[in-house]
Amino acid sequence: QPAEQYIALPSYRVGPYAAGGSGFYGGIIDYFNLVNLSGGVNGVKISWEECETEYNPSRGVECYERLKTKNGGATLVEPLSTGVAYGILDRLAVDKIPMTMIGYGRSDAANGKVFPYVFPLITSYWNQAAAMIKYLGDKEGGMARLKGKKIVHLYHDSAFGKEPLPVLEALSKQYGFELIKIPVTPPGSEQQSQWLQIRQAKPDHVILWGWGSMNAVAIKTAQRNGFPREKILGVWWAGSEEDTVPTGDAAKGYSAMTFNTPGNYPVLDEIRKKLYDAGKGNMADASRIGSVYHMRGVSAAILWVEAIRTAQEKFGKGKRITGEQMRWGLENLNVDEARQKAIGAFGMLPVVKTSCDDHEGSGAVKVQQWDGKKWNAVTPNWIVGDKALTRQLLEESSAAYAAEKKITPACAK
Amino acid sequence: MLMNFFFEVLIGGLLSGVMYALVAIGFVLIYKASGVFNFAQGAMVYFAALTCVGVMDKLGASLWIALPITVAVMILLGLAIERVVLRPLVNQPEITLFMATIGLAFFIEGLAQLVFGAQVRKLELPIEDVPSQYLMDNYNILVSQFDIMAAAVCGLLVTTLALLFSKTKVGRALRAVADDHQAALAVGIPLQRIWAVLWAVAGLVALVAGMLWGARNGVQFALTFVALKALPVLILGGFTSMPGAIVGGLIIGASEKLAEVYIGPIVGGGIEGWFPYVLALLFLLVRPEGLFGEKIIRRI
Amino acid sequence: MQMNEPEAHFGTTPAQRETGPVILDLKNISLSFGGVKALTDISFDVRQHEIRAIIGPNGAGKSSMLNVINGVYRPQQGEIVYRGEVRRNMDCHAAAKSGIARTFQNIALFKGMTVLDNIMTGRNLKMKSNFLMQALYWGPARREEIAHRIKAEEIIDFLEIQAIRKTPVGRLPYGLQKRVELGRALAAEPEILLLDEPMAGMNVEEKQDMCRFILDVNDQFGTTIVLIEHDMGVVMDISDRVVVLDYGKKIGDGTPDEVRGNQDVINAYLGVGC
Amino acid sequence: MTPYLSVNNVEVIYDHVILVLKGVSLQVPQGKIVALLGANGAGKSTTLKTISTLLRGERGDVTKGDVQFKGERIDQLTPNELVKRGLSQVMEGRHCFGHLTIEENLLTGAYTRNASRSELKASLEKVYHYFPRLRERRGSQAGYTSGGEQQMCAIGRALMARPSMILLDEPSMGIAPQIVEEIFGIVKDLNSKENVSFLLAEQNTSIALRYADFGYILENGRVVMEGAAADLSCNEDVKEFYLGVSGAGRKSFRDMKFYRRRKRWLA
Amino acid sequence: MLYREAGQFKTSYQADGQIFPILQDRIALLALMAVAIVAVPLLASPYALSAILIPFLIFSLAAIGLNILTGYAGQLSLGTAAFMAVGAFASYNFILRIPGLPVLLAFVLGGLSAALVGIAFGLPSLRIRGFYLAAATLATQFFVVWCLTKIPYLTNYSSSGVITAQPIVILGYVFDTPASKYLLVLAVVAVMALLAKNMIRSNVGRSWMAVRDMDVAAEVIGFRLMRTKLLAFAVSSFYCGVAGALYAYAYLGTVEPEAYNLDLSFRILFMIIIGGVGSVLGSFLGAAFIVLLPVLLNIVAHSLALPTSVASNLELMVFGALIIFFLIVEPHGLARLWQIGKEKLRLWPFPH
Ligand SMILES: Nc1ncnc2c1ncn2[C@@H]1O[C@H](COP(=O)(O)OP(=O)(O)OP(=O)(O)O)[C@@H](O)[C@H]1O
Ligand SMILES: Nc1ncnc2c1ncn2[C@@H]1O[C@H](COP(=O)(O)OP(=O)(O)OP(=O)(O)O)[C@@H](O)[C@H]1O
Ligand SMILES: [Mg+2]
Ligand SMILES: [Mg+2]
Repeated sequence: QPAEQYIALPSYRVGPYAAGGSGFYGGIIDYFNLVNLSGGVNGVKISWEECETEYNPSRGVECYERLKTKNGGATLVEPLSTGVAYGILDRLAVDKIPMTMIGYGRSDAANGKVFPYVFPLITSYWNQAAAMIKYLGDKEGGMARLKGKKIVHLYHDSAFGKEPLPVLEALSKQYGFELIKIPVTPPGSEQQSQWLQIRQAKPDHVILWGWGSMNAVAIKTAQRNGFPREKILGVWWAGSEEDTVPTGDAAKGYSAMTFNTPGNYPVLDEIRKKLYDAGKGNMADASRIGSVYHMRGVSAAILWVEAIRTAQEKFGKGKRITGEQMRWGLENLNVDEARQKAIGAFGMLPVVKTSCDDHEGSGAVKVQQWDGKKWNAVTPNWIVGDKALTRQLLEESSAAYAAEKKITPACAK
Repeated sequence: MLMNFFFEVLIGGLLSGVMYALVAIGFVLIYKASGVFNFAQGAMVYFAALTCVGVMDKLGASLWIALPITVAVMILLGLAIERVVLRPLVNQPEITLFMATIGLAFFIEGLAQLVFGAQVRKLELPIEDVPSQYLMDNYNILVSQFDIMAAAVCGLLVTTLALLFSKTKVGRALRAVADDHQAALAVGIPLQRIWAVLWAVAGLVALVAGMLWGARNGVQFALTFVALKALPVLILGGFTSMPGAIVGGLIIGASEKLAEVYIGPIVGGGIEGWFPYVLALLFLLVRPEGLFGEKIIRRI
Repeated sequence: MQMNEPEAHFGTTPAQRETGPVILDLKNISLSFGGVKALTDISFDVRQHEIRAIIGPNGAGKSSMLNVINGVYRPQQGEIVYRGEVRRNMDCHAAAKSGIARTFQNIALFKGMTVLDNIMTGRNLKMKSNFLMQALYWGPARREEIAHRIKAEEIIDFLEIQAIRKTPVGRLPYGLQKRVELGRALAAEPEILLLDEPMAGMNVEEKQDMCRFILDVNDQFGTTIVLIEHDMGVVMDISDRVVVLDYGKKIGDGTPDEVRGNQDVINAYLGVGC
Repeated sequence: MTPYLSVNNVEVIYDHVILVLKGVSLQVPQGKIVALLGANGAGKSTTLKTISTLLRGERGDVTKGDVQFKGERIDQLTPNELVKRGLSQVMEGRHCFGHLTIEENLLTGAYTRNASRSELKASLEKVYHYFPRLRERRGSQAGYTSGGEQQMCAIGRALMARPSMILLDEPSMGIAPQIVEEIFGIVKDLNSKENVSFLLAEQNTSIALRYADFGYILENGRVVMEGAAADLSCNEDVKEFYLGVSGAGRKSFRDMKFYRRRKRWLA
Repeated sequence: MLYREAGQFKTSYQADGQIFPILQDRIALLALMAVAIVAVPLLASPYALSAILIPFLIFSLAAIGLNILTGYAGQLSLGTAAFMAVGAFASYNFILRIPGLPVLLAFVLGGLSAALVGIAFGLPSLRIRGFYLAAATLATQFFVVWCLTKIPYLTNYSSSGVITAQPIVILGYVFDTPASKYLLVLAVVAVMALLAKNMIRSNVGRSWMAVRDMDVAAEVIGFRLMRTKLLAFAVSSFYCGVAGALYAYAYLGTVEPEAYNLDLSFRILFMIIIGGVGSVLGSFLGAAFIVLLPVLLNIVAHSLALPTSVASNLELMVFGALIIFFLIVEPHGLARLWQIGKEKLRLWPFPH
């Protein structure tokens, strides 16, 4: 029996977020299959098991507990749900299983000294918020021009929506723009009053920090109220086909953040050819290949496979690595441009280079715009916001957490 | 200027209220006629809309072909629900029936996504959701023409159903059923046939709501949540009153928007989630059976 | 509570039974619901230890009268003097506290509870321990519970419903439910017992039993009884005095014999040949 | 002659475990009034509910036997079909529709008839004629009427269906004496003028036997005695236990010395 | 023949008032407790302990709480999760702000805070009933979660709005393994279940049931409606509050207010309806059903090797269908089914 690298996927494919879940996990599994077709990572095949969480924390915990001991023990887990991630956060260090939170979760978890087993890879909410302001400043023709401008932060009224507030507030002080905070009660299926308020305020930009069905409603309501979509900039959870397609033409001109450059890549072609054409694709609908969620899943899988590869280099090529070793692999990732080219995903995601201090590894994002049919990148280069600021926030916040939990911050060996 | 804004909020709220009422009607229909609090109404809204766009997608059919097919599906669904769920549960306590409809909701949600997939879809009706130019030019108020149509549809539905309940023999029988299943059976009301028809009609009401909400927000799972918006409307208007659904919808819609705009900023915003409930509650303290609901008879 | 003990005045006629002073005096009671005048200017009194019957055609206002006495309805006019005190705004809780218990026309038992529990609820006003002690079920709370349980069992024996004490009342046939309801009222050891058609839906033999229970309660504890009943045989046999209502008005008041002879009463209620 | 309604050896179990009817058989010939007598809990109401198939809603099951009406098995039919075939029931405990007015209650009774407005009006008039009290209260919600008024309403509602056979469960309960006489008068009236058959469960034995042609006595879920009404009322046991008259004539309720000391026939 | 009450005569009312009047039941319960305390922690896998048994016990406790309110006092509530949230966040704050506060005491304080909130939101029940009340209790649900996201103090100014439960330390012993947490939860749940059972068989319990079955009559008999209903709200919320604290401390660890959403309220409601409204045993059976069923379905669906999205949707459909199926078979829930089974056993070998 050849060694297998087993990964736990507490996923969700029913319920309100099913659309995103099926794309994301579909992408992950597609890439795994692709890697396995070519013999795995140095001969080690990747195996995985899914378990339906319905996005529900307690079912997620059950899934995690069930999956973690299977097939000789899970060596990585990714729930794509803040609630589930928090539910298993405390268990990770005990079980020695690293968890990635790609693009969500608490931003301060990037501090590997306090959260050794947690990896908010690519970019956290804070860095994204900083990047957004950077982008808006550039658009205005320089950060200084932000002075006196009005920016609305229209947010999902939950922990998720409030997460970027410290960054936005700090930046608003720094650059002198007025920050107007307007919450939307989840699930946000009615936003007339918010958009009337927005119309009334006549802002220069609207940051749409939304999630799920709230996004489509926001765009539609903007249209109903005659607010130009060009002035709306969404968070990456508001920047997928699922958010724009249901709005019809209303989303034309709307832009959103992403950490994947829209487009086609050799790796996607391979997935199309080797998997979907052979009837082995994971998603029901082949036209979703390369969609935002799918690409996000593929990117996640790429990073994990690279982490396995990195760890194997240290702990033994062609051998199954343990969760602890996987942790090390994730902490010493370096997916640079050369590596991306080799994978066939050059430019699809930013360069990711992690360390004990920085479990995020990048913080770079792009802006994409919806043309009525598909997303197109509008920034040729990756944007990085004020990382010094976010770093400072991160230190403070993770220190508070460490104090509360009585953890002595230190890098794992 | 300020006054104008106030009216915009008010009108926007009233029109949102109409959309809530649309969903509330489905609840009232079932409750008034059988005493069942149908938790699956939201799921039915989703199911109807998804079937419609799903049929369009899968068969490449136009809206005008998909619509009759969906109508047929909703009627079949109604018949099936009566046969499988309600018939064996005649004369059971309210809470049991309520629970059964929750089970039903799961089933319908699973079924819909199994058949048509979980992805989000758009639904385009021939009428666009953009501000009516006519009203804009002549009265300088901003009202989407889509909303005007929704209001008309809603008014039509309520009037028809209200007449049905108050003026016809079937309407009377329905109210009798809600009071006492056993006695209704004893006087020979064909409970089963009536329920089948009723659920089929509720399915059609769900279809109307699903089309309008779906066109507005996209056809996606979140459509099942619109039920949450309809609940305060229901308790305010009364579970048993068709006109109550409309009046309740208007009151809830308008006051919720005004509150969010004028009170929200003071307390940190996002009060739309609970404000309608609290408002409805205040009304209930004065009239425990809602504005227009039938008085709860407590006599010994 | 040995109820079958020497039967003091069986065979005595009502006139010979001594009754006490007026315990409950209703003066000019009027009650209406919207347009419906349920009671119009009704006055009568109830003496201690007597069995006072209220009769009248359907919808005459008998049940409403009981509802007024124990505070479920508040009359628009009139006053109630109970044990010498004027009570205008008595709610039903206060009534229960002051020793008025009752049964209902449309049985108002707690359907999901067992017979025993139903009867125990009748004793609730006598229970002193608080819910924390009850939660611990310890010490005084436990002793209290057992003491009351003994009382309840006495009533169960008395009413001969031992076999069903653990049955949920919803499952019992109508007649037994009536009996359980009487038991619940008795459990409160009331001073005045209001009975609303306690014998409806019973056959003669069961009515005989019921009469026996009522008379015994009346004898043994001196409980005053106000009784609504449509069976004239029962009313005439066991009551001391009878009030007759018709359309919310009082049309007769007196001993059974007087009432039987009253022409108004015959016209309105008894019909000829009675 | 096949009986109009016949119940054959029916066994009924509630809630899977409570055996209530232990093989009850009875017949109602066409155009006759049959009384079903018995103590509390004997199973009278259960028998009637078995016939009208209302048992299902109370988690009761007919485990043995069958019921025939006009020569057809009816135990698998729905109550609606029964009413259409002319079999109506007045349930024990009134069961009026509380939120409907008295008149609306009566009108629901005519649901199965495809009656014209004027026919309905005539039927209503007839009920109001029988129960003038209902006419006075026609506009009030049934939930707020007195017990007796509700009882009248329930009976009137069944009459509205113009049945050929009525199952009456304790019609006299809670009704003033002279109305009781009237109700039985109505029964007799319908029976002789319109040839309606009746099966009535009644506690008021004397009046029931006075008006009935035939009687069954039910004890503990079994028929323990049956016979012509006149014969039954002469039977000594029936006299003592159901009519309250023993050898020495009627005793005062006040003078009953003992609690129930009935010997049971079935013992 | 083994399961009979014949021959077991009660010589005192005290004996008859026992929770389990039949000897065999008492023996079975003792055996069950012995297994739960000794065998389970030794033999069960950490998965079974931390992913099945702990949540099962916690949900059972919440279900008992809801059952007190809905099953016994008859006030249908959809705000259970809110009371759980209050319990959790209050416990967190008490421990955080009062150094050295014993954890168990903090749970009690958390429960009491929930009880206070329960009383406040129970006030409308004095006027409103039935589904009107049920819909109105949703106000609790949304309002409490709103407060928790809006008032940073409650989450100790955590930027992401989440709280992290402090370690559970009692008398110097740290409860950090699945087995130790399980035992702690078991102890709390067992004691509280016993207390609930006691309340239910005494006057408070009867007052609740009386109000449930017919509130007007209850008043005429002398129960005070206001006190009875509010007490039911308070006790019920207390139970839910403690369950919520355990949910945070012994199960999830790190929680955001969203973890106590409407979905959770509904799950608890399912538990009591499937298990049996108005039955403590039913609360346990229902919790077991709702916790285990999706897991079983999930495992079955996986073993069938269906595509995951098909499997997930089928799971949901089967779950819904089973709920309906059970309601049709026995509207009074699993507890009643159990009871009927026992009655049949008692009559065995005779069918009736
Ligand atoms: N729904 C039920 N569940 C369980 N047992 C029941 C149910 N309904 C009736 N029973 C039982 O069936 C038996 C017969 O009841 P039934 O109502 O038929 O009696 P009855 O002869 O009509 O009595 P009554 O004169 O008091 O109305 C009783 O012992 C009763 O406890
Ligand atoms: N809560 C109420 N609202 C409206 N009308 C009422 C109410 N209670 C009683 N009534 C009316 O008052 C009148 C008297 O009713 P009540 O119940 O006292 O009659 P009753 O003498 O007990 O008659 P029965 O012998 O039929 O029980 C009836 O016409 C009834 O409809
Ligand atoms: Mg009365
Ligand atoms: Mg009966």
